[in-house]
Amino acid sequence: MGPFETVAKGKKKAMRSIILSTAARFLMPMILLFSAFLLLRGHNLPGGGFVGGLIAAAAFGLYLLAFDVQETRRLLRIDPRTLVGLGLLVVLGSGLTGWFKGKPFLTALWGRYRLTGFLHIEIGTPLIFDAGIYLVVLGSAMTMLLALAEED
Amino acid sequence: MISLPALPILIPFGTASLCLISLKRPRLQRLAAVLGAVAHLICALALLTATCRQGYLVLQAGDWPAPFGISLVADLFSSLMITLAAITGTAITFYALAGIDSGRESFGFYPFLHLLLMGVCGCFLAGDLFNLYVWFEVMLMASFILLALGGERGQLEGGVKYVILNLVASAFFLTALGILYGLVGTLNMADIARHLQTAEQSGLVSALAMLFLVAFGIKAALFPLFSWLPASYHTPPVAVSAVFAGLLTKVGVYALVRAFTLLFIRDISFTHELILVLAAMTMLTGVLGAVCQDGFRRILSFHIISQVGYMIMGLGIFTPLALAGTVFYIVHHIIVKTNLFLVSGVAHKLRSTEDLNRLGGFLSTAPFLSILFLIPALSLAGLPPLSGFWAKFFLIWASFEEKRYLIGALGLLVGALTLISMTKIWLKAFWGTVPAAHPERHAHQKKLPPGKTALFYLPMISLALLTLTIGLWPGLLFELAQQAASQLLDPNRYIQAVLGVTL
Amino acid sequence: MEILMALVVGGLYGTGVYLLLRPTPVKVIIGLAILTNAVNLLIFTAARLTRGHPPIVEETLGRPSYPIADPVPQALVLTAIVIAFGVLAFTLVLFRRAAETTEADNLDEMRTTDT
Amino acid sequence: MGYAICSVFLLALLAPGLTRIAKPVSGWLMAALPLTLCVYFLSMLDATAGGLTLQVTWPWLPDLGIRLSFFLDGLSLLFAVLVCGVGAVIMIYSADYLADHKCLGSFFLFLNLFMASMLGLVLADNLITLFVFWELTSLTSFFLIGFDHDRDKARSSALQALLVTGVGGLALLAGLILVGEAAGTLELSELLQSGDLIRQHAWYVPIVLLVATGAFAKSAQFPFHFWLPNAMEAPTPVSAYLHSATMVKAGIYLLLRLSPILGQTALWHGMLETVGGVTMLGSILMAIRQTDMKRLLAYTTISSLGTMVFLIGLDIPLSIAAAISYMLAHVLYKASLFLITGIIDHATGSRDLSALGGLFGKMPVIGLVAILAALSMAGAAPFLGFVGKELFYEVVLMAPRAAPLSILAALLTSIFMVTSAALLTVRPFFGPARSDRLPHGPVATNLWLGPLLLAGAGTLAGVFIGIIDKSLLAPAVSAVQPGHSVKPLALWHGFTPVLAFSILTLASGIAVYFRCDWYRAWTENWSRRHHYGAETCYERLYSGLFTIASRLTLIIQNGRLRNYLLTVFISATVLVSSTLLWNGGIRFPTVWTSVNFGDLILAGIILAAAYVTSRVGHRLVAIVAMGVIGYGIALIFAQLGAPDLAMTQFSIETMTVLLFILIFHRLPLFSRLAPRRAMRFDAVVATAAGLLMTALTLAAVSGPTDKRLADFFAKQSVPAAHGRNIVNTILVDFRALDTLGEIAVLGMAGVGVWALLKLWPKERRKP
Repeated sequence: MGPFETVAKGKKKAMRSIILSTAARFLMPMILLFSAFLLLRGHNLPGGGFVGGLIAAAAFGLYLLAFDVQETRRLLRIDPRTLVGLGLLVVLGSGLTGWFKGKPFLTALWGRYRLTGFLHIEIGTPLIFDAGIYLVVLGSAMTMLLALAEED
Repeated sequence: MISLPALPILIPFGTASLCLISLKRPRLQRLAAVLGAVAHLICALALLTATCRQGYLVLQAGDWPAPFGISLVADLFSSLMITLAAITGTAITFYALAGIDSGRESFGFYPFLHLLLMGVCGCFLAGDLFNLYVWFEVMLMASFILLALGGERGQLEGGVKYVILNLVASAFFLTALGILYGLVGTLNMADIARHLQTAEQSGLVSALAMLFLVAFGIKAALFPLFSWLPASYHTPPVAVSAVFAGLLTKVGVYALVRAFTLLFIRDISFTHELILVLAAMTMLTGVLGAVCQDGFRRILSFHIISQVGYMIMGLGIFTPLALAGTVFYIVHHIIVKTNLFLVSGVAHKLRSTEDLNRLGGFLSTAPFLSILFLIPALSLAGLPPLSGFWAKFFLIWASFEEKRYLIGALGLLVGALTLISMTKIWLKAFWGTVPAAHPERHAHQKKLPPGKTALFYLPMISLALLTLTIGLWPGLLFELAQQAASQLLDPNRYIQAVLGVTL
Repeated sequence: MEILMALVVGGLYGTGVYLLLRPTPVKVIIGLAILTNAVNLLIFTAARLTRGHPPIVEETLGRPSYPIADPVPQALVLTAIVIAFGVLAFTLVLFRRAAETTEADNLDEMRTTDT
Repeated sequence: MGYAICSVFLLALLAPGLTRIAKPVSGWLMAALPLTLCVYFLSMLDATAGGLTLQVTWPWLPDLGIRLSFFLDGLSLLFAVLVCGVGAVIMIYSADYLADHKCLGSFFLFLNLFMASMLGLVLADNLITLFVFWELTSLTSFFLIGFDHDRDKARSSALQALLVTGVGGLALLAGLILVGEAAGTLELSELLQSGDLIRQHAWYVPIVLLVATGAFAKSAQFPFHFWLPNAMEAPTPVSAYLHSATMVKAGIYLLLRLSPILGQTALWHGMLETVGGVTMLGSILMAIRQTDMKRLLAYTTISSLGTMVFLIGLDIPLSIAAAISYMLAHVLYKASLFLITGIIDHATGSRDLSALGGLFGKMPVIGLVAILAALSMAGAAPFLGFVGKELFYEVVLMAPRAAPLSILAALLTSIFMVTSAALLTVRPFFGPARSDRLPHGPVATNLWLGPLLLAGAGTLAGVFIGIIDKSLLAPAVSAVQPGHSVKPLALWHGFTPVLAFSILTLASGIAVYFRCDWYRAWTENWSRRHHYGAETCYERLYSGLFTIASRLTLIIQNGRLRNYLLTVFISATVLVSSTLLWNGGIRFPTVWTSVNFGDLILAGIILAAAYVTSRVGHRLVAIVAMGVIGYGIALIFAQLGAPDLAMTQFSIETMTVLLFILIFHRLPLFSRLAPRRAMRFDAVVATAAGLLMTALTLAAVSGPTDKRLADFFAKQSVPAAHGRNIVNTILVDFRALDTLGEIAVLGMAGVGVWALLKLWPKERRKP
């Protein structure tokens, strides 16, 4: 017996479902925010697109446990496989930007932008690259999870 | 163009991404796949002409200087291999338009095919050992999925063996790579080569060479490490096994050639002698395996093994002519083997069986297919004046020149055995009549799906014409192969091209 | 420490190999997972060990001031871990499908595609 | 000259189309080109008779000395004329002979391909060019023998011929490569001057053996002779053209061609004499046992080929002239007899000597032609065969070595040849007529024209031997033996011992003819008891090959994953460790990082968990133990300055364990334990592999280390890559290409899992 079967049976027991679904609704945005935070800080501190993407997938996984496949799909809005394709394209695009400066593939470009007063933000193609990784990891993990969940 | 060496990787990558996004729109997906394949071919040819002119094309990814970033290096050997990968890829893409069922199509056949091409081209271009590992894995992952896609029983059973043995090979590769990094502290292949020329622990280096030999040997299907190949290659749809047959083992061969011409050349009397022994065993066991098979694709699969033996033979002899022979052989083999698998696919489509004991009469029912079979089959067997004759001829000449009569004689003998198994197919499936025991299912020929006949035949005709061209005018390719060999035999030029330093 | 790590590498390698040779699918995959772990640890060890000192530059400095752990093997192992995970996940599902389709309860029964 | 060959190739490609358009005249259409070429070559007579050779060269693989080069001298001219002349006759004949066959077009295709290849072979200057055409003739012969591919016998005979001549061809190739290596050139015209160089070369013996093997296989010499009678499965015009007149002569041509280069040694003479002698005698003894006319002709062909080889081998200047004139006679009468056999077969439906009789009254012209040809075969005057046989005797009587044996063999061969000739004409044409084996109607002109022309040529050539000798034969001989002046040939030599031999031969041959049935019965009896020979050897070898191959493959490719893996692990371990030991062992590190108590505990836990996974009988426990190993390693990473790694390892390990738990219940239980012995063996292999890895790891850390990469990244991370986490800057910037590949793998894994779970084959779709 797999956990998804357990969940399926458990769904009939309303009690558990309510606790889990409430928790999921509440935790879900928090975890997603945390994953975004991990993505952004990865360049300077432990973290990065990969771990961020995994955590995001965990958030949707939790939602999947609490609700069902259809609900999760609806929440995700976009087909996870398309997400993989998009992520790969983002990665490719971030690598290609170097061409505009006549540099080889994957050459990083950085820009320094002033937000307000003293606050500066540094944005570079490696961050976009990392975001692409985030998308691919999320998409791939969700593809697997949804497929496995539908099987059971 | 500054990024030309990256394009053979990027174009399939982009194509695959686009196909993934349009999984649910089959027409769009097919269009992307075809355009991507053609673009890949064009840029591969551009790369080939560029390397012909300049010798080496080096791209430092991310603009980081050589031993620190990742280098993509295209020498003549690489660009030849990439051109072949692109040719195969294009042929298979067209063939797949007709030959792949809609189920596999909507479950990602095209993206995986193109990611496979990306991995293969990455392997050919990688100038960095770890990067080579990564491309190996890209190629493997794509091949795992393509092999299993569809979930037929045979596919899954063969897939299990294929996957496990190839992963073990990857583990060996990674092990050897880790130790090598510990030893020389660098990953760039040119840099490693430079360090290994003066490395202290020569015993350890030779042991590492053995570890690489095993790791790449599994992927190249050398004796006795080839078992995964005959277990799996005949199980997936023909479009898949054709691309496998043409390209995958050749990546292993490429890696072996690269490693044993660039990195491990200090103890040639040991390493290359061993390679020669392995080559002999590989040729012989492969062809004997082929002789006793009764399935169309099984025979062809075993032949891949014996042909890999020939390619490695050139590496073992290690003279300019021998290496030129190896390069020539690889080129010839990829074209011919892919084509033979495609022919077997049409045969299967016509009669729904691959068992030679149930096939027959193709000469009268499909005469054009018979010609398309004969050209690559006779070329594979090494009959003049087809491409396979020259390929074998160069190697045998090289072996006699080096007074290695035994391996040369074996090469000739294996050629004869190849002829036996090729004529076996011809005698049974083309000349013979359908055996009386199974007339009802296989005697009457099905029609190819309407409107798709051209898509089936176009790749086969093109590949057959290529074989003929190489056979009748071997000079041009031989010239290229010779230049490639002379580059391979001069690692210092490679090191200089990548690192920009002289030794 | 090196000898300890080398022993762990050897032990895991041996276990991985032993498990791969079992006829039961689950054990084979566990063996594969352990083998990849062993290899990762080997890369990490072979590139020399440094206790503490992660390869992160402090906020105020332009470059690390003390001897740091070699970041290269870390990056390599990280890549290898992720790749291995992807491959392992697929392998697991493949074995499951193979077991379901062939209804064989061990790998020795999956022999129809050979010879 | 090159264009001549090209034109025939072109005709071959056009042949199916032409045949379809103009079927009734297709034979004449096909014959036009060879006739023209024949005239063209004859027009070169004057040029070559003066010793001049014409050369044409195109570059092919100039780096290896391989050119598409041709030359024409007396010898190649003679062969070229024969190829084209007989070819034209065969074309005309075939169009009628195979008029009802639905594949006449492809028949002409292959026949023309053959003719082009054969022309290329005899005209080639470059040895590799020669070899290419050599193999092409074998190949076209394969397709022509198996032309009626519905019959099993035709297919297997075609294969046999291809394999025997093909394997011979490979030997030849090896020999030619050695020649090229030894002499530094592949051009025959240059090699002719460097005979001494090769004869003194260390490779001389292998060269001769290899080249001779190729020639013998092609020319059906003992012990390769058996393919030729089986090749009679081919349509009769093919047998006449390929398997008596031209292709089998390729070996003779090669031996003639190379005898100035390789000849004049004891090895050359001894081998050719022995093989030729055994073949000519052995096969003529086989010949008169046959009742099938084609098989009888085949065996006599082998015998004649043996005679030619024997003659080339004899160490006497005149012998080359003898061989060449014997060959010319043979081509003319044998092709004619084959074609007549075809006519009889067509008309009566049989070519069995014991079933035929009395045909002369029904087809007198054919009968007359047959008699002309047979007389030439028997060596009666004034036919060309007479000249050939006279020279044969003359040369044998001068033989320096083993003279009595040679004379005996020559005498017996010629006697039985007379008998065979008698069998071929008297049996079918005279004697009592068989009512069930009578011709259905008149024989078409196109059919009898060919044999008549050939037999007539044989007669005329005999009568006007002087002209033929001067224009055709002498230039050919002098091409082989430059500088030798050979005495002109003539029919009448006066009363010499040779004449006595000739008369004796004719008389005894006819005598033997009357005891033929007795001989046949006796040999039948004998061969039933003694059942071995070259063909049996071939068959044993052929089937033995399959047995060995399948046994070996069953051992190697046995379908058990465990065996495959064992092979891999054992070969890796043995290779690596033996190399390590062989090359001076390994060094151990001198500098150690400190160990603390926590590390020891951690290592202990990991190893214990590893042990548990290998021993435990419960799946869930094994999975948990695997997780423990992963987390333990994560902790090690955390300890040793790799937080990113630890974090990733931790999350990945969690994912892995989850995945296992999701899936393992669908996998079979730990149902079957391997036998104890196997487990012990596996444990030994595993331990060896583990120890090796420990040793390698220690060796890797033993030397000095180079931290250039780490230093560079540490320096550049903040200023150039704008990030303080060096590992992350490596992943997304310095080595971003790796990461690109990595996520491609990960993305594929996700989609792949989905595809694998969702896509089922049609017949097994999940409910």
